[in-house]
Parts: sequence; structure tokens; C-alpha cells
Amino acid sequence: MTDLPTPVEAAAPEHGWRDDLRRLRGSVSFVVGAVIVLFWVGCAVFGQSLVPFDPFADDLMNSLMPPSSEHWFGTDQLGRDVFSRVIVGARDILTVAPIATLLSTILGTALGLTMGYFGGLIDEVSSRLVDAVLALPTVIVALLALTALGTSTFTVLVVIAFSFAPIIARTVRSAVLSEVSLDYVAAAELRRENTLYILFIEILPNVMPPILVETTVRLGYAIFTVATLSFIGFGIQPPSPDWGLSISANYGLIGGGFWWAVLFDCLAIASLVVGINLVADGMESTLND
Amino acid sequence: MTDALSFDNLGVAYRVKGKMRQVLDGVSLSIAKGEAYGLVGESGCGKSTTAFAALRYLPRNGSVNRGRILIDGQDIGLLSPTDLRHLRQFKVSMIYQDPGRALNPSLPIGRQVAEVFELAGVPRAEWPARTHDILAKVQISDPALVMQRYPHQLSGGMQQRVAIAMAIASNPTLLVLDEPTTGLDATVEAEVLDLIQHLRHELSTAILFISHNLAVIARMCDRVGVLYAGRLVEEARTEEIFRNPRHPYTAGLLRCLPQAGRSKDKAMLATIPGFLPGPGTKITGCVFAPRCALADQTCRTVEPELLRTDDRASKCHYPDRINELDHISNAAPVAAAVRNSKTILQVDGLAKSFGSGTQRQRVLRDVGLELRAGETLGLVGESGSGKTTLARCILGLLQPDQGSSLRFAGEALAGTTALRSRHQVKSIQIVFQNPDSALNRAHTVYRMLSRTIGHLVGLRGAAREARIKSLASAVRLTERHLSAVPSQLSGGLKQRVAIARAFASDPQVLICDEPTSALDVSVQAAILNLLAELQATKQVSYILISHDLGVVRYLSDRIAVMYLGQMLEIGPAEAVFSGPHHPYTAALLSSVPTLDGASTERVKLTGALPSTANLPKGCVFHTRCPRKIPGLCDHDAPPQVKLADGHVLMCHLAPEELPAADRNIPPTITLP
Amino acid sequence: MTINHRLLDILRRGRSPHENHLIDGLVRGAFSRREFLRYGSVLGLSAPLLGGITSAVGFGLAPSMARAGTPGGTIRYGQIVPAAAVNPVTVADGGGLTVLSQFGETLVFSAPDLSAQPLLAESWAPNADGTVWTFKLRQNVKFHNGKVMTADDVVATFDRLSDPEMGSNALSVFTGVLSKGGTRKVDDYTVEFHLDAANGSFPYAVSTDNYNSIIIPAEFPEDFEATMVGTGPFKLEKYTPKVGASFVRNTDYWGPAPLPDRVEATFYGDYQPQILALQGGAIDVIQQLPVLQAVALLNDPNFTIISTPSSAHQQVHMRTDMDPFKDKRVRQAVALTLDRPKIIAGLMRGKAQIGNDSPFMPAFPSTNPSVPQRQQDIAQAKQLMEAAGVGAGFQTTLTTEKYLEIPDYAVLIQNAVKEIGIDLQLNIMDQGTYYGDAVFGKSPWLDSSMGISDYGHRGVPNLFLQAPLMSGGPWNSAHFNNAEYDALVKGFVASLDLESQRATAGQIQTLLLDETPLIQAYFYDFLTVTKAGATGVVPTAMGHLMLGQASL
Amino acid sequence: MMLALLTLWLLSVLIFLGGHLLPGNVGRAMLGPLADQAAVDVLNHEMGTDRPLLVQYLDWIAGFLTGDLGQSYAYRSPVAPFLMTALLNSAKLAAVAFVLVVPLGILGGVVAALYRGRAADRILSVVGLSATVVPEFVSGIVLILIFGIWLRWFPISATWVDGAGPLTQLYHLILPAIPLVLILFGYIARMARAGMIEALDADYTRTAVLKGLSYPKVIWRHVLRNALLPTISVIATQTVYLIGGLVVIEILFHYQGIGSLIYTAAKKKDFPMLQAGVMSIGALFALTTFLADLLYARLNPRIRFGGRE
Repeated sequence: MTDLPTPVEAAAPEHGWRDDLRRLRGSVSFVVGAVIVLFWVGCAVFGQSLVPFDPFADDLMNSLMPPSSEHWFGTDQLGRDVFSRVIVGARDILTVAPIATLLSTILGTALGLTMGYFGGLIDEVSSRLVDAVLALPTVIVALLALTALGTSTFTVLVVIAFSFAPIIARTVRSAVLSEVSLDYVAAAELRRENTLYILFIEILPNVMPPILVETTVRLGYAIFTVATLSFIGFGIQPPSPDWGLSISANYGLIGGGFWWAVLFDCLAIASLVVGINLVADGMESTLND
Repeated sequence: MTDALSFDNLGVAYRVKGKMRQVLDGVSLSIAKGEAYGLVGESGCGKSTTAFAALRYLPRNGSVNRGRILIDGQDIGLLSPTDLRHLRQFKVSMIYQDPGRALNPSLPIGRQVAEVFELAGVPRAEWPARTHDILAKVQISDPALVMQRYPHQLSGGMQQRVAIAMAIASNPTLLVLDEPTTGLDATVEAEVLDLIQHLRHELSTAILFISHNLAVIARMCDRVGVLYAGRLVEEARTEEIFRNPRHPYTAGLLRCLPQAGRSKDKAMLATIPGFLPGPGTKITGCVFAPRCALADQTCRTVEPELLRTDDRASKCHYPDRINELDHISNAAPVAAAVRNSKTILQVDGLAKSFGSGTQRQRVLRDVGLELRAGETLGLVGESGSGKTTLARCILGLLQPDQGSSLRFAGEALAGTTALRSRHQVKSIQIVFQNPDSALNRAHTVYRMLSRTIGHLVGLRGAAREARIKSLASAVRLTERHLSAVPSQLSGGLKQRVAIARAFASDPQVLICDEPTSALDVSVQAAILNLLAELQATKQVSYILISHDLGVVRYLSDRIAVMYLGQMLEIGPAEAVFSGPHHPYTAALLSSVPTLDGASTERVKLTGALPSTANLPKGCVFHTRCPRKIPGLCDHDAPPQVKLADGHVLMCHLAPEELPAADRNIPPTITLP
Repeated sequence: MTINHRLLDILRRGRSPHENHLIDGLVRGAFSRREFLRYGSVLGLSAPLLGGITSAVGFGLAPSMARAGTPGGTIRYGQIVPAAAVNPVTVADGGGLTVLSQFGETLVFSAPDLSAQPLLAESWAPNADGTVWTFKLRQNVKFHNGKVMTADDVVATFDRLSDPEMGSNALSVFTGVLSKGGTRKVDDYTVEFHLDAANGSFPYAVSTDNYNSIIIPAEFPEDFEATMVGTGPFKLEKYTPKVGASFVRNTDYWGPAPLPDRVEATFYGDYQPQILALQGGAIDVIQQLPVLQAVALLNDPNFTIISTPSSAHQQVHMRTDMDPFKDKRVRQAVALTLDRPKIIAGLMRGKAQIGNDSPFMPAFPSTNPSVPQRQQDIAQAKQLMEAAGVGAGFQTTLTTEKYLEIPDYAVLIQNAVKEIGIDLQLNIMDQGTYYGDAVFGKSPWLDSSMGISDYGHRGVPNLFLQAPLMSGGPWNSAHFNNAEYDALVKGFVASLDLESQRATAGQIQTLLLDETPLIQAYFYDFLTVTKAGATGVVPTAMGHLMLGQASL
Repeated sequence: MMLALLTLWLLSVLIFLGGHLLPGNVGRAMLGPLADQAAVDVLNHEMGTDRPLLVQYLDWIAGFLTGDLGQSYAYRSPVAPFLMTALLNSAKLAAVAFVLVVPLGILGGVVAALYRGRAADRILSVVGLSATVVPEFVSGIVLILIFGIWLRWFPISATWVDGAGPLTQLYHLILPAIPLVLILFGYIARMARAGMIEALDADYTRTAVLKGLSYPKVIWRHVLRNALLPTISVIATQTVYLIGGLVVIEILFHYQGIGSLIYTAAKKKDFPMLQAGVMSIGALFALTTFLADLLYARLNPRIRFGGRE
């Protein structure tokens, strides 16, 4: 037995979330994206108390003033300060979209785990349903649902949650499929673990990276969708200073030269979605290698 | 005469996260025209880097930062892109592992091979004929048909033949083969090696043959170089190096191998302690010193030169002291497990099929076996023979077809774990092939062990703690390892964890499914020793699945041979090896290369493995059997032939007609 | 001002007592010349006669219409896409009625100045109590299919519209006014309307204000949309649902020859693209543009904005039957917080007339100008709140529809009532949701404690006075229940006499100011935009677009 | 094919239920709040919307199968002609977008992959990514602002005068197509890049290089072919997601396509129109997926020739 050495620990990289975070910090995309997103989150949370004007207060005698040193982004039709409205405008969308995304992630993950792990008929039937939902663009599904159920923030939330869940389910399913073929699942079955334990304690942690990335990407699309729905009048409802809504209300003015009433909102939406997707991009290239 | 290839103090480094990591360090070697040079070493030694450096095809982050590479006297580092293309077109070709991926999936074979002629400037009209010829040369029986096929429509062996055809089509001066047969079944591997051997004599091409498999190298090469941590540590003529190694690493590698003549009852395998230093590690002294039993202060401080003396070289301070190693580490075997005739596991008429209708794959058919307490039953057969399916059926991970019977300790076993008693489940466990797959990478070692103990044994609290500690120490894991996650452990350590987990519930039957195939030989030896030791101390029966007959032979008491889901032969290990045995067993055994390179007449198998969806009539082996009796074997199922000691096989041949090993079974190499 | 009594006497000869009463009023100076003209027209005094009377009274002749344009060319105009099939019986939306106005004509034209002018009817007169109105039809009118228009066509048209079985949109005007069978042919060119009840404003019910009442042939074609046979200055050339329509000059037109060769209508789902199209030169006229959108063009010299005063308004209701607005002092307080001139200037860009919390907009002849205008008075509003016991304020919800400037108006109200401690939550929904089933209990519009609803233009205030305010009125979202009011309105509707109408109006206005079930802060103008230099484009506040004499 | 039909059937149920979940009645929604109740009742009866739901569904689906897409509530005339016109118009817009984006996207992806890790790759990736996630109405408005209003290079409405030639039509469609192009560009480039990188790293590419093939030949003959296979099927399935973008673009640029048809139908609660529009998208999805599979199989010998013999 003397020849059996006590093995020396091999030089292996530090691992775990701390390490992931450290590597994420090295990703330019992630850092830039995170800064943008955090900026808007800050605006959503504290914006109301930081902005120079009450974003809801009208000043009819000073409507549609171009950007100036007093009103940095000018004023809108009711004389409200566009800058203040853009800053506070982050609030509703950054409430609705993340909640919808979270819901869809929970739903989609549960569905994807079930489909991937059980396979067979459950997988077939669910896949068909998923296909049926995915056959339609989210905006159309949302239009249909919002027409049927009436426009409300809650409906928007539910519609996005339900139309994104299949996409997440599909991602989770394929990740789970490759996990299920791994022997640790068999090993768990061989110690008679119950199904929930196998799904959520054994498999789930290993498919978290793709879920995280997908969730982040979905968050970007949730914002995309909520903004689009607000723009076509089925999303966030007035009098919110929401960006999509403001653009919808004011884009008729651009022909009259009042570009400031929409351009800053446009840039705000663009920066937020790009920020989120930079975060996703950073996460994807960091977590998936 | 200039050498076909020569490395002159070659150094290659990879840039990883801004740091240069030296992968090859001062490698000098030369290959004469027509010579076959073998390069061996464990994974991570820099073998493939050497191969790609020879073609100036390093990964994007790799670069030659020292020395020169000369091909046919030309420094390839100085070549212009056009000259480099010319070099690749006419002078050097390469063949590598996994031929399926080396061929373009979307082009027909004929087109891909013809490309070589296109590059050589052959007129278009001649391409088909030339392609046909070259395919015929690599012994493809119907080149015209194959030319129209796409890669995925060919078997692995055929794919590699095509790759070889492309490589030799330009009649290169140098052929670089990087693990060309790794991943192929033994019978296919033997065919491919035969082919290369044959072509080499015909073409007089110089060969750089890279492999981790010493036996393959021994068979193929004139001279051998041993790489360790990016350095050439020894070089000699083949017969010399295996008979009389002059470097402790070479000697260690040889002694690790479970070669014929070794078995768990006779001696434990030698191991090489420690690990390969990571690439880029700062090393003072001899790179091998930390793992060398002979190392002294000089070794740890002074780097030895590669000393060349009469046709061989060794990078060791004490090349003459190698035989001292025997005295240091030839350990006595552990006390053998008590084997009795009590049957612990009985399998009868086991069948398993997947799918239905014409797609029905009959992966297992009428399989029967008995496992006795404390014994090891080796299970061999080519890939696709159903070994792993059988294991999963026994474990209850797959539900066998109706009519199958499984009994454990006299009691019937239900088809799935869910229906088995806890005692039954905990008594039949498995060590999976690949620890990366078998260990949940999100969980710590501690968690895996404690969960298994808690669930299957029902221990809690201090009792569980104690049990975890004893398990860990039984597989030589320290406290520190318990808190690690798999990615922080080396391959060998991971497999120890997997073994510890398998033993956590005190199983009576342990299935070892290729337990060492993912490991280097030095680590493999330690794991095999561990398995042998645990069997002896815990009185466990093993079912050992392996394609490596050496491993099977080392651990097994009895051996079962499977082919296309059927048991063709089962019997005591020695009897199965020495014969008389089944023609298929004979073919399997003869396809295994041996270290002494002794070329015996190989039992050749023709054709590919038939599909399990369309099994041959009569004897399933008749389509490939060299001893086939037409009209009988392809019509009637073969009878059971019973030989001595419970040695049974299924064959139409009379016992006296059965083949037997015609080579000396006892040690094929004599260790000094 | 000299009064030519001799001429007046000649003119008075043969006039009905009502008409002479009107003339008396003019002579007495009880109303202005404009008002006289407007109301005189309702009573059927012909334009030359009216002109004669006014000049006799010393006002001089009304200036002639804008200078004549040049004939020829194509006028391309943009309008909102019709919500439904273009069918005169069922059309219920602005988009549809604009299309109707291209090819169809009514008996009476409710002119931009709210006077009733002859169109297919040459003249009309009520009987003594206003229950029967007799209309003389124009004689040389031909339908686009070549058939001559007679009393039979007129009778058929109105029977169709007043038949509940047909489900006509005009029923909302005719219910309680004109029933099926009430329209009777006297001779080929004379029609009598026997009304369900006396009505002093009946001509408006057969005018362009009731846009469904365009006269179409007695034999109503199944696929009306394919033919669109009417009597108008333009004939249908091509109609593509959702996309647009084109019309060509009707060479048989009874009136002055139409100037343009062609009229092309392009349908838009929204206003913004129309602005872009106008700016891009794809169209010449935008039939209607809300102020909110017209802002973009207000100061652009390339375009002319035709601003037609209308009675259209955003009606704010407060439920009188439940808290927090049960106490009229609270309702008054809310009304007092609004700075109306500022809203008109800022929100409406001046394109609106001030409202005094009753449907009587300043432009209606019957409106009593002596009732004082309500003005912003926060101090008084606070006092009223104190008096009502809600000095500390309260929280409630304003429910409304997302339409035109309403969301912005809602925000202004929200900000205004903050001053008196009311924390107003806004619940702004899409139109369909807001109106719901349009019956009590199933409609946020009718059930909310406070709301804003859009009311389109009407030539007379009758409808505004009845449906949203009378006890049991179908649109009574304020749940206003006041017997005195009901009686006043009945009297108002039946009265044929402007003076008495105005007297009743004064009482109604005062009553509404006191009760304040509704807030009418402003009446917004109907805006039509043309390329600079366009002439002869005649829009109505109802949504018609008359292009017969238009040229670019 | 069976699966596609099953998917379509499920979709039809979802759509129908979606269209009938609405409380209240269709007639009222159509005629507006101020319309007379009698008119509403007559209309409801006329349209058959006062019948039980199942009857309406069966009637609808039966009509659908026989090519009768039903009568529009709003226009009281058959849905089919509207749908056809809208689909044709959208097809034009989509075609312009596709013609622009497919070569651009693939080129972008290929270039990024060839210069992997370098500036060109990073720039293309970030630009592509940003383009993909910015909502169409945002990029659309910015484009209108810059090219339609400030520079006046392009018309800001997609509608052209009747009888306009193909070039004029194209001119009108360019600005509306760009936001769609932006959305798809990043997506296609990303797929193409991933496919390229996989193919570039593949052993068969190494084989080709080591044969001594010139770089362009390696890329053209061995890399592109394998790299673009997955991209092709991705592009095909993007048709449907394009329609989501069409809703916004068609509203923004006032274009009578399927997107604005669905949008107005939704606003007007014209359910037969809405259902037919949405179903046609579903059918389109099934069709394009099917065609993409065919194409993929046609180009991929693995599927074309089945497994090993």
C-alpha cells in the first residue's frame, strides 16, 4: 500500500460565483452594460427626488420650449420638463419588464426542466404548445391578449410572462437534455432521490448559466416589447412619463420641429436595451466558457 | 542525406490571458527519410503541439519562440505563405484523431480526395481515376461507391482510411499521425494500423507517430521519443526503450501498464505519484524530480542535459540507476477477496430494446450471467455490443424488456430503482466511466458523499460524519478535497470521489464501467490498485466493463465476451484468454498491440458491425466471422459449447476446432 | 342704425307669428344680426329674405363667399380610416361620414356658422306648435345613377333611418322625434314631417348634423359601398376599404359646377402620418386634426389651418349620487380650480371657446350671454371644500378614455385639484374599455365617480341637454336627477321662439352652474389643414369636407 | 407536416379563445358608445355574434378550411381581399428588408468571424447587438427625424401613389425597411458568426488548410458551406418575427400591410379580421418552418442521405 500516494491537489482554477463575478468584471461589454443599466435603475428608484422639476407638473405657458439651460431637454406640450420626465420615465418599464421576465423565467424554467427531464409524451405535447405560442411574434400575441382582456399593466405583465416562458423553456430544455445524459443524474436516481430534488438541486444549478443569460436577454426583449406596446397604445397607460408612451404621444410633433419631445426618450430606450444586452453578451461569453 | 523532419531546440508557447505559457521546451529530434518515429507521453505533455508545429499550424495563440523546424532541410519558419502551402501540398501530410470530424460533412468523399490532385495540378479529367486508385490503395473495397458517399455515411474505420488516402495522395515525404486510432475499436484500430504499416513500406514515407498508447507505438515505430512536460526526456530504438528504459518516467509508464501476466492477485501495479507540472510552471532542476523516486538534491536543482550515447538519449542525471526503482516500489498484492461460489447476482434471458417497428433496436438479447460474491466479472466487446446497456439494466436505470429475469441474493429485482427496495438499490452501485459526467459539478465532494450516505444508508449526524471521513480516507482523499467541487480536482481525484461515492452505501455488487478509460496510464494504475484493494477489504463483486483487455485481465476473475447484445463467451479469465475460445474473442485478443511489437498473425474481421435494428440471422457474428460455416452459421443459432470450469461459448464449431491463443501468454515484456 | 320700417312691413307680410317674433327681436335689438341670420334660417326664412330683412334693419348684406377658385385638378385629402362599411344607414364614425359627405347631401346644411341653409330642400316651415314641418324640395336634382330625386326618395330615406328594425345610427337623433311613417309625401316635391313631439330645431335633424340623413334613392342597393349613389358634386370612381377612395366631378350637379376634376381620399389610421404626408406633399388637405397634433403645423407658413368653432367638448362628469362628489359644493370646488383661459391657450393653443359648465357654448344662438362665466377661484374652492366637510381633501379616481387631448386634460385637472387637497388618481383606458357596454353597470364611462368623455359636435344643444343630463338619460354618467332641470329642458326643446329659448337657456345655465354635474371647460374648434393658398375648402364641425368649390 | 398542422390547430383555438374572451359585445364595440341600442342588437344578430361560442368556432374553422375567412365586422365584407392585399404589401416590405439584410448580415457575421477577437469583430458584435435590441419604433423615429425631416432624402410615408413603378415603390420602402434590417442584422450576423467560428475551428477546416488549400478556397469551399447551414434555417424562421416588427413599422410609416391590418382590427375589435390575420401569420410560420426544413435538408447531406448504410 505504500505505493498509493496521497494525491496532491492539482492546480485547478478557483471556481464559483465569486470567480464568475471576477471574470465578469474583466468583460468590457458587461461593465459598460452594467453601468448603463445601473444608471437607469438608479433613475427609476431615486429619479423622482433628484430631478430638477416635477415631471408631472404642467406649465401651460411654457409648453414646447426647446432645450435650454433651464430645461435641458426642453418641455413638452403641457410645459412639463422633458429631462425630468425622461429620468423618471425609467420607473414603470423597469418595474413591469423585470417582473414579467422573472415570471417567465420561473415558468419557463419549470416547464423546460420538466420537458427535458421527462421527455416522451410530456415533452411532445409541451413542445407543440410551445411551438404554437412561438408561431406568433410577441407583439401580435400581446395585441390579441390585450384586445381580449383589456389593456392594463397586469395584462401586459402576464402576456409577456406567458409568451416568453416558452422561449426560456426551450433554452432550459436543451440545456437539461444534455445534462440528463450525464451520469450524475443516473447517480442521483441510484440513490433514489425524488424527482424534484433531481430537477432543482441536481440539474438546475448546472443549467443556471444559460438560464441567467437567457433571462438577461429576455429582459432586454421584455423592455423592447413593453416599450413597443406602450408606443402602440396597449402597454403602459397615461399619465406615466414612460418613454414609449411619451414617444407615442409626441411623435406627431417631430414634423413641426419639436424633436426634443421624442428624441431623448428614444435615446433612453435605446441605451437601456443596449445596456442590458451588453450585460447579457458579457455574461454569455464569460459564463459559457 | 537530409532528414525528413528535424526539430532543433524547439520551443513553443501559448499566450493565455496575456501570459506566455511554454508548452514545448528545447525539443530536439530528427526523423530520417523513411523512418517511423514514435512520440509518447501522457496527456498534456505537448504531443499534439509538436505535431502541429511540424506543419506550422499552431492555434492562434501559439507561437514558436525558440529553435527551428526543418523539413527536408528547409526551415519552415522562414517560408512564405505560398511556400508553406506548397509544403503542405507536396511534402507533409497529417492524419489525426476522430476522422469523422476531419472530413467535411457537406462534400462527397470523392470531391474531398480529388482536391489533393487539384492542388497537385493534376488535370481535372484525371481526378476521378486518381481518386479511385488512391482509395483502392487504402483498401477500400468499392472506391466508386465510396466516392459518392458523404462522410457521415461511412464507418469510423472507413473515414480514417479516406483521411489516410488524402494524406498519402500527394506522396509526401513526411506523414504526421496524431493519435490516428484513438477512439476506434480495437479491431478497427488494428486494421488501420495494419494499413499504415503496409503503406509505409510501400511509400517509404517518414512518419511522426504520436500516441499515448505505448503498445501502438511499439508496434509501429523504429525509434521512440518520450515527452514529459514539453521536454524530450528519452529517445531510443523501439525495442531498446521498452526493454531497457533509461529514464525513470519511461520506466514508470511501462510499469504502470496492466500488461499480460499481471493480475491483481500477483502484484499491484506501479504508479507514478504526483502530477504533471502545469504548462508555464517555473521549474528548477529536473522536471520529473518531484515525481521521481530516485530524485536527490542534484535532480531538484540542476536540470539534466539530454545525453546522447550510442543511438539513444536520456535526460536524466542517473540513467543507470533505473533498475533500482523495482526495489523501491514493487508492492505485494493485497490479500485477495474471499471468493466463494455463492451467486450474488443472477441475470437470465435479459433483453432490452429501444424504439418500435422497423426502427426497433434490439440492444440486448437473451443475456445471462452469474456473478459470485467477491469476484470480478470482466465484460468485453466492441462499442455497440451492449455492455453499458446491460450495466444500466442491472442497476435499474433502464427497464429491461418483459421476460427478463434479474435476481439479487436470490430475490427478484424489479426493473427500475423506484420499485426496488432500498437495500437492493444500495447494494448494486456503479462507478461511471467519466467522472466529469458522473459528479455533479455544482456540488461539493462532501455533499455528494453525505447525500448518498444519508439517503441510502440512513446515517445522520456524527455517524454520517465519521462515515464520510472513513470513506474519504479509504480512497485517499483529504479533508481539503471534501470541500472542493469537481472542477477543482484532477481526473484521478475525481474518479476517487466517484469510487468513494459508489462505496458509500456498502454495495455488494459494483459495476465499473470503463473506470479508467478517461485517465492517463499512471493514474489508471492507481485507480486499478484502489479498486483491487477495496474489493479485498470490502468483499465486493465487480462487473468490470472495459475495452482495454489489459485492464480486464488485470482485475478479472472471469470474463464475459459480448457481441451485438449477446453473450458469446463466458468463463474463467485465463481460460478465455488462452483459449480455446470463440472466434470473436480470438479476433479481439489478436487485435491488441503488445509492447514487444511481436507481430503475430492477426485474426482479421471483415465488414462493419451490423445494426441492432437489423440483426443477422443465425449466429450474430457470422457476417464477420473468419471461421464461418456457410449454410449453417448464417441460418441456425449456434449451440452452447461447454468447456471446463464453467467456460461456455456459443459457436457452431466443435470445441477442438475452436481457436486458441498461439502466443505466449506469460509476460510479453520482461521487466529488468 | 336706421330701420327701414316700410321694407320690413313688406317683408313681414305672409310670415308666421314665430318669424315675425324673430324679426321683432332683431328690431328690438334682443339679438345680433348674426344670431338673427342663424335662427331665421332654422325657421326657414330664405337667404335672400334674411338678407333683405337684415339690410332693412340696417346691417347691410353678408359678405359673399371667398373668391371663386379655378376649375380642374385633383384634390388629395387625408382622413381617418372609416371604422366600418360606408353605409348611410349605419355609419357612426367620423371617418365614414367624411366619405358620405363626398357624394351625399342632406336636405339642410348646418353651416360652419351654425345657421341652417337650404341644400336639397329649398325651404321649410313648421306648423304653429312645431309638430309638423313642411319641406319644399329642390326640383332639378339628379342622383348619380341618373334618376331624378323626388319626395318618394326622401320619404324612403327617412323611413329607413327611423325604422328601429334597420338599426340605423340616426335613431339616436330620431328616437322621440320622428318615427317610421312620420315622413309623408305631399306631392313630388313636398314632404311633411309629423313629429312625435314639438321640436323647434327639427331642421337640424335633417341637416348635415344628422349625417346619416343623406338622401339616397328609394331602392337602397345591397352593396351600397360599391356604388355610393348620392346627389353630391362628386361621383364615386373607386373605393378601396381601409386604403382610400377617389371621386370624379358630377357633371349633372344641380348646383354650381364643381371645380376639381377629381377628389382623392387617403385613409389613415392616425393623425401623425397625415401630417407627415401633408408635409411630404402626398396630400393637400387634412380633413381634421386634433389640436394636439396640429401644433406641429400651427406656425408653418406652408399650411393654412381652417378653424371651425364647434360644440365638441370634453365632458367631465362627477357622480351626483355618491361620494365624494355627492355634495354640490365639492363639485363646484372642482370646477373652480380650473384656469380655463390658460387651458385654452396652453393645451388647446387658442383653438377653443371657453365653456361655462353647461352645453351652451357661446356660439349657440340660444345661449344666454348674461349668465356669468365661471372663473378660477382657488380660495372659494377651498372654502367650499371646508363647508362640505372635506377641507382636508380626499383621494379619488378619474377614469377616462385615451382619446385626443383627454389624457393631457386629465393631467391638468389632476394638477389643478391638487390645490384643494384632492389626490386624483388617473385611470386612463382605451376607448372600448372606457365605454364598455355603454349601459349602466357595465361601463366605466357611466359607472365611474368621475370621468371625462368626448362629445362630438352638434348644431343644437338639445342632445347635450338630454341624454347626459336628464333623469334617466342613457348617457347620464353624472347620475344627475333634477326634476326642475328636466322640465326646463322639455320647455327648451319644444320652444320655437328664440327669445323664450334663450330665457330658458339662462335658467338651465344657472341651474347647471349651481349643481355642476358636469364641467365643460372649453369647446374645441374643428381644425382642417390645407396647403397654403387653397380656397373653397368647406369643412363642418361635424366632420364633413365639402370640396365642390375647392381649388389649390 | 402533421406536427405543423397540429400546431396550427392549437393556434386556432388559442386565437379564437383570445378573440372571444372579451367581455361585452361586438356590436357595441363596433358602433361606439353613442350608437342606439337597437342598432347594436341588429348588428349583433346580423353577424351571428349572439350565438354560442362553440357554434361560432366551428363555423369559423369550417369557413377557414373552405377558404372562407369570414366577414369583417367593421367592413361588413369578406376578410379575404383585405388580407390578401395586406399580405402582398407586407411581403413587399419584408422582401426589401430581406434583400438588404441577408447579404449584409451574413457578410457581417463572416467578417466578424474571420477577424475574431479583433476590433472589427468587437465593433460588428456591439453594433449588431445594439441594432437587434432597439425597438423598431425607436430606430424608425430617429430615421424619420434624420432622413425624412432634417435631410429630406426619403419620403416619410411608405404609401405611394397608385400605379407607381417598382423603383418608386422601392424608394418609399427603403426607410421603413431599415428598422427591420437593423433588427435582423444583428441576429443574422450573430448566427453567421457563430456558424463561421464553429466551422473555422472544425477539424475539417484544419484538414483543408493542411492539404495546402489557399485561404480563400478554404473559406469558400469548406467553411462557408457548413457555416451558413444553420444560418439559413434561422433566417427562414425570422420571417415571422419580422411581422412583429411590421406592426410597428406599418403604423409608423402608414403602410397597409398585415401588421397594420392586425393592429387596426385589434383596435376596432374586428375579430374575424384579427383572427384571420393572426391565423395567416401562424400559417406563414408553419410554411416557412417547413420550407426552411426542406431547404436545410436539401443543403445538408446528413439529412438528405440519411444515416450510414
